[in-house]
Amino acid sequence: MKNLSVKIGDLVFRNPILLASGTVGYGNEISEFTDLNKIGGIVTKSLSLKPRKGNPPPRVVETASGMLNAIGLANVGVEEFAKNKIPYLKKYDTHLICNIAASSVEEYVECTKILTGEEKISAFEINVSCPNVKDGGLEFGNNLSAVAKITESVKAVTNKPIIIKLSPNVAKISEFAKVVKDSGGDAVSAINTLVGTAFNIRTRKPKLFNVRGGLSGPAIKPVALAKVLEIRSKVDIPIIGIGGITSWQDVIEFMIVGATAVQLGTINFINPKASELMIKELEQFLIEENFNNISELIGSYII
Amino acid sequence: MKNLSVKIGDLVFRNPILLASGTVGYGNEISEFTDLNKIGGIVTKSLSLKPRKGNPPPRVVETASGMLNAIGLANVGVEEFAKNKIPYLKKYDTHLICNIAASSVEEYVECTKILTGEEKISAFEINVSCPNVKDGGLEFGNNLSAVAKITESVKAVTNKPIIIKLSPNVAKISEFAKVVKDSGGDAVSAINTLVGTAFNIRTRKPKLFNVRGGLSGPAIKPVALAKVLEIRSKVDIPIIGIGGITSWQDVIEFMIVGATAVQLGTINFINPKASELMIKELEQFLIEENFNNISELIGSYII
Amino acid sequence: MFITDAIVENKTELENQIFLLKLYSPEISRNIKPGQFINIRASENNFPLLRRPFSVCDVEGDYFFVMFKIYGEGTLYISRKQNGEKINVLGPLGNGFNLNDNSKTALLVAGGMGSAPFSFLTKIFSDKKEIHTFIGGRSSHDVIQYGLKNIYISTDDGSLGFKGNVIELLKNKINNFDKSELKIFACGPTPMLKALKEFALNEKIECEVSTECGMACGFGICQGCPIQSANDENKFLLVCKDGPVFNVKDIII
Amino acid sequence: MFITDAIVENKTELENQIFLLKLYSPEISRNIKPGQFINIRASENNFPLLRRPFSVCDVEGDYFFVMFKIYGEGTLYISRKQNGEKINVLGPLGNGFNLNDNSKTALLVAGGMGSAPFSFLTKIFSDKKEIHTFIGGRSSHDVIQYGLKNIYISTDDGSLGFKGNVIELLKNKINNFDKSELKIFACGPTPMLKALKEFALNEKIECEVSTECGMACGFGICQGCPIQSANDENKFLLVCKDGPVFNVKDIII
Ligand SMILES: Cc1cc2nc3c(=O)[nH]c(=O)nc-3n(C[C@H](O)[C@H](O)[C@H](O)COP(=O)(O)OP(=O)(O)OC[C@H]3O[C@@H](n4cnc5c(N)ncnc54)[C@H](O)[C@@H]3O)c2cc1C
Ligand SMILES: Cc1cc2nc3c(=O)[nH]c(=O)nc-3n(C[C@H](O)[C@H](O)[C@H](O)COP(=O)(O)OP(=O)(O)OC[C@H]3O[C@@H](n4cnc5c(N)ncnc54)[C@H](O)[C@@H]3O)c2cc1C
Ligand SMILES: Cc1cc2nc3c(=O)[nH]c(=O)nc-3n(C[C@H](O)[C@H](O)[C@H](O)COP(=O)(O)O)c2cc1C
Ligand SMILES: Cc1cc2nc3c(=O)[nH]c(=O)nc-3n(C[C@H](O)[C@H](O)[C@H](O)COP(=O)(O)O)c2cc1C
Ligand code: FES
Ligand code: FES
Repeated sequence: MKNLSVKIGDLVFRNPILLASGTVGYGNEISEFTDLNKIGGIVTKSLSLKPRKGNPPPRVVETASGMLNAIGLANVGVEEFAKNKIPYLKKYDTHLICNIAASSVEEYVECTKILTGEEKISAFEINVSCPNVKDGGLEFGNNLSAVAKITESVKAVTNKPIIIKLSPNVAKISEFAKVVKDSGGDAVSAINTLVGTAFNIRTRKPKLFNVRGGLSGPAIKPVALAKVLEIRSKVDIPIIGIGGITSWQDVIEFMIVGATAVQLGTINFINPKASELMIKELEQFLIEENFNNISELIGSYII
Repeated sequence: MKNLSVKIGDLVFRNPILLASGTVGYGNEISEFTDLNKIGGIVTKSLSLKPRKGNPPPRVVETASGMLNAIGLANVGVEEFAKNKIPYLKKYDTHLICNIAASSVEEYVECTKILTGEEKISAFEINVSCPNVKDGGLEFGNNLSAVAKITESVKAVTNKPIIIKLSPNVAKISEFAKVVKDSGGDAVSAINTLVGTAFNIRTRKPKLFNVRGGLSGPAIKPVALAKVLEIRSKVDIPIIGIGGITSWQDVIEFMIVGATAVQLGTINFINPKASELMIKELEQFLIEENFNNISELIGSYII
Repeated sequence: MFITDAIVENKTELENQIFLLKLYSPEISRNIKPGQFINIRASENNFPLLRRPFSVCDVEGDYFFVMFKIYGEGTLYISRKQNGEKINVLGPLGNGFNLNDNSKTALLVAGGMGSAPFSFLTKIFSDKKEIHTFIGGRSSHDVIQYGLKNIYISTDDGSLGFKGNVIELLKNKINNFDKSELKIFACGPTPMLKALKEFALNEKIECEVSTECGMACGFGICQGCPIQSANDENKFLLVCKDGPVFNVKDIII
Repeated sequence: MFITDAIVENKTELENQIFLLKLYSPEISRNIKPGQFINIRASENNFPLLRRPFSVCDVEGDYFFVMFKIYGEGTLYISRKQNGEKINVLGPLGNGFNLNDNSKTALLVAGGMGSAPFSFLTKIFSDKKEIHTFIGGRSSHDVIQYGLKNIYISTDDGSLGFKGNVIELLKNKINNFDKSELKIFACGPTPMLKALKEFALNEKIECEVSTECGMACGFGICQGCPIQSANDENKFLLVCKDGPVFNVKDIII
């Protein structure tokens, strides 16, 4: 039996496969396809203090091997989440990571405070990088001292691990990872979506109501791998790799460049069984390549 | 007859289609497929003061709807270029734009000085953004004052238009475009490649000798469009749009978000006739949509 | 919901660029209802990346039908599938038409490819209700009558039937029917649904419409397909999960 | 150089996952020489994005042949092409084998799919030279003898012919030939070419090798395919343009 488990701080994940924020809602629909008990964990859609309606349509558009989304952080808000979504998720023996988005440091803190008492929540992932909200999202993700402030402030109100989800739309992502580490953050997630757009050439209007959206899917995998590698080679902090993963091979590739765990995003829309299916194949790979623990792969690149 | 010509400063291009640096060498091979007399212009492979051998293989690898390259600026050097490449290009009635890469401000200046006397050269495109050279490339592209310095210094030694080719690997590309404008630059090209990587999961080695490379091709088009739109909406400077163009529709899309002209890169490898073939279709589009001049499309987005 | 490889049993080109696919899949065929849809993976690779949604057009035992028009890359690829090939489908998705109302007469109103879901609905309603079908198209080539009955046709160019749009045609004919016993079921482009909503509300005729929206997932996890609720200003409904069929009263078109 | 749609005339699976395609294209067939290659577009869309390079395996009038093994996505797609379908090809590319030397005997040395270019070379050399062909494979399934003659076989697992690698086999047999009249033509994986180079230089036998390298364009515009020149430390040659066939003396393998 090969050991697929990985650790981030004191959290032990049964395998490195998590489901990414915004691509599985609050878990109920995807659980019809994937047995959540079999995967490492699930990250919620970004939650804000108050429910958010999100952007008008069109919110999604396909691009070459990718898609743009401008959902606008549509979510039920932390209270409704605690009341009506957590009970369902409690049925599953999997790590629940709560992703939080906010437009001020205070709002991040308040959301965390409200939720930190929930036993089911294993960790918080702080989204400082959503490019779709005009009132803050991108600004925080691009500002080192804002990221430091958010990390510290949120750490101060919870004992649960804090994972900061970094924006790729910066020149040096490792500087942000360093700030997270120095501010007491437990891990970073990399990457969120790249800023992109698309226009209809006949109407000359944007294909997204919000004009700009976030690019995800296989198209961005090379960029995501480079960001993970950059962080890994410069900062000693656990990394959750995200971006364009569609196969077990991609999972391995992310781990090799330095990810301790990974999150699957866009692939869930195409094959909501993907996460569960990868697990067997990961084990097979360990057998073929003679590893006992998948964690041996983390940052095992040979340059 | 529809008018496909566009202007950047005093330069008139017969149509907005140029061929991008590093994807057509010095024009001789591609001229077997595309009549260079029919297109707007051709940008040379980045030239440095001395010839550069470039990186060992592997230099290229395919990714989802894209490719990574780490050529390492292999080029013949400015002198050999002037002596042996320009004479061939003189046969064509098309704009020759010389792309220059260097590892110091002085080297940029010297290259420009050496070439500025060549009548055939219509403009210089200054590559401050090649991510593949360790001794400077990326640093310049990420540093506002370096970009200012380079622009000014190069402008000082030539009367030809100076186009600065911007790196997309920055948080706010429009800040760089602004600096170019303020330093006397005539136009910007956007974008160069995104930093990316890929690893072989069996050997755990990078698929590129240089580890990191530049991502190009359709995968990056949404990012490139967003960068062009960002510049267009913040800075009043002509933009040459680049990134993932494979069809005439893509050309129109770039013009709508603000590009005055475009460059074709990766598509030349797949269909070296692409540039010439697009021209007829652009004209057809103008007829269908009732434009007389293609330049009416520039920045014509409706938001 | 199932993810399954359906097998192409037959492919017919009904009109230029409009295809009818007969697909073998007991899971889908035995569980899907009129107005529900399936999400098709057009290729095995990243191009096209996302699935493409299609209404179920008809069901015969273990077979279901999809009727579609070539629109872009995805539909082009699907149109090239040969008999015996597999097509990966996810479904049944969404909520179909309400099959349990007690109206006596159903008016089916379709614009263009909007006729796709009505063959199946016609079959299910046949022994319960009187059915009349209104189809509008730009020209005669857009009017697909497959599996429909008591058909009234309009075309924008007048090449077939009434010259004008299908809502105009419906207005012309509405007095032929006893309004108190009527219900309208509609599917088509947004401007048509908009005009229809106004008409139905004015005339106080019950009306369900099948809506469309760009989708990424098709089953409620991406939040990509919002439609404004008519009952709560602060709420978007999801076309894929709360729809695609809605009572016109519940949405703002 | 042409960019043209070649038409699939015939497809044969020679071994499991190894195919021979017969393609109609007068432009390519009438202009290509042994050792040259063509660059194939595996699909019309962005996936796979780049063309895939293949040696010309043989030519018959207006037809040329490509022999390939399924390796990844690109070769998989090409293997699915049906008779009558078009395949977009760009070529002829690169420099082939030197056909004008005056050696009396040609030893063709192939590793795995490296036998691909030798059917055509055999045909061209047949009336000029004596030909002997050495083929190595991991097992008998990797040994393709299509269009070759006077064949000596090695397999790593001993399932066919000599147990060992093809260079060992060549060394065993070399004394059967008059070295002064010999020339070696080789194609195969880099380690094989490396061993062969050493052998050929030691034995002072003229030797040309067909090399491989990841490519983006195939015709000299991307600089993606360097190979170290043996004559100038500061120079890379391009496999696609200066090669793929080189005299072993000119390159560092
Ligand atoms: C619930 C539902 C049921 C549908 N049923 C049918 C049907 O029975 N027959 C039929 O011909 N068409 C139907 N459509 C429309 C069909 O999904 C689109 O024509 C198809 O997705 C176009 O894909 P493409 O790749 O050919 O076009 P592309 O232009 O390449 O697609 C581009 C993108 O736009 C989206 N898109 C394009 N057109 C539409 C559209 N009209 N509605 C929603 N998204 C669109 C696609 O999802 C895709 O991501 C239905 C759509 C929905 C939402
Ligand atoms: C000059 C030349 C002639 C060739 N002739 C033949 C032939 O006659 N028969 C044959 O079976 N194969 C031949 N090959 C190898 C063939 O090009 C590869 O097997 C093919 O490109 C693999 O593509 P794929 O999409 O199936 O694999 P993928 O793994 O999807 O390809 C990945 C990438 O790696 C590159 N690549 C993978 N393998 C090779 C390789 N061995 N050499 C160069 N690039 C590679 C491809 O260009 C592609 O970009 C030749 C290669 C070259 C350079
Ligand atoms: C439709 C959609 C919605 C998303 N919503 C969120 C979100 O609410 N919060 C967040 O942190 N990331 C969000 N993301 C980003 C993903 O979590 C992930 O970082 C990104 O999609 C890259 O991974 P992928 O390429 O595997 O999709 C969203 C992505 C998509 C496609
Ligand atoms: C193989 C290759 C080599 C390149 N070399 C250069 C270069 O020397 N100088 C430069 O400014 N850009 C270079 N580029 C970047 C292109 O000019 C262009 O900016 C980029 O490829 C994006 O366009 P595309 O997606 O159309 O390829 C190179 C790109 C490729 C693919
Ligand atoms: S399409 Fe994803 S939620 Fe409706
Ligand atoms: S493959 Fe492009 S130069 Fe050789």
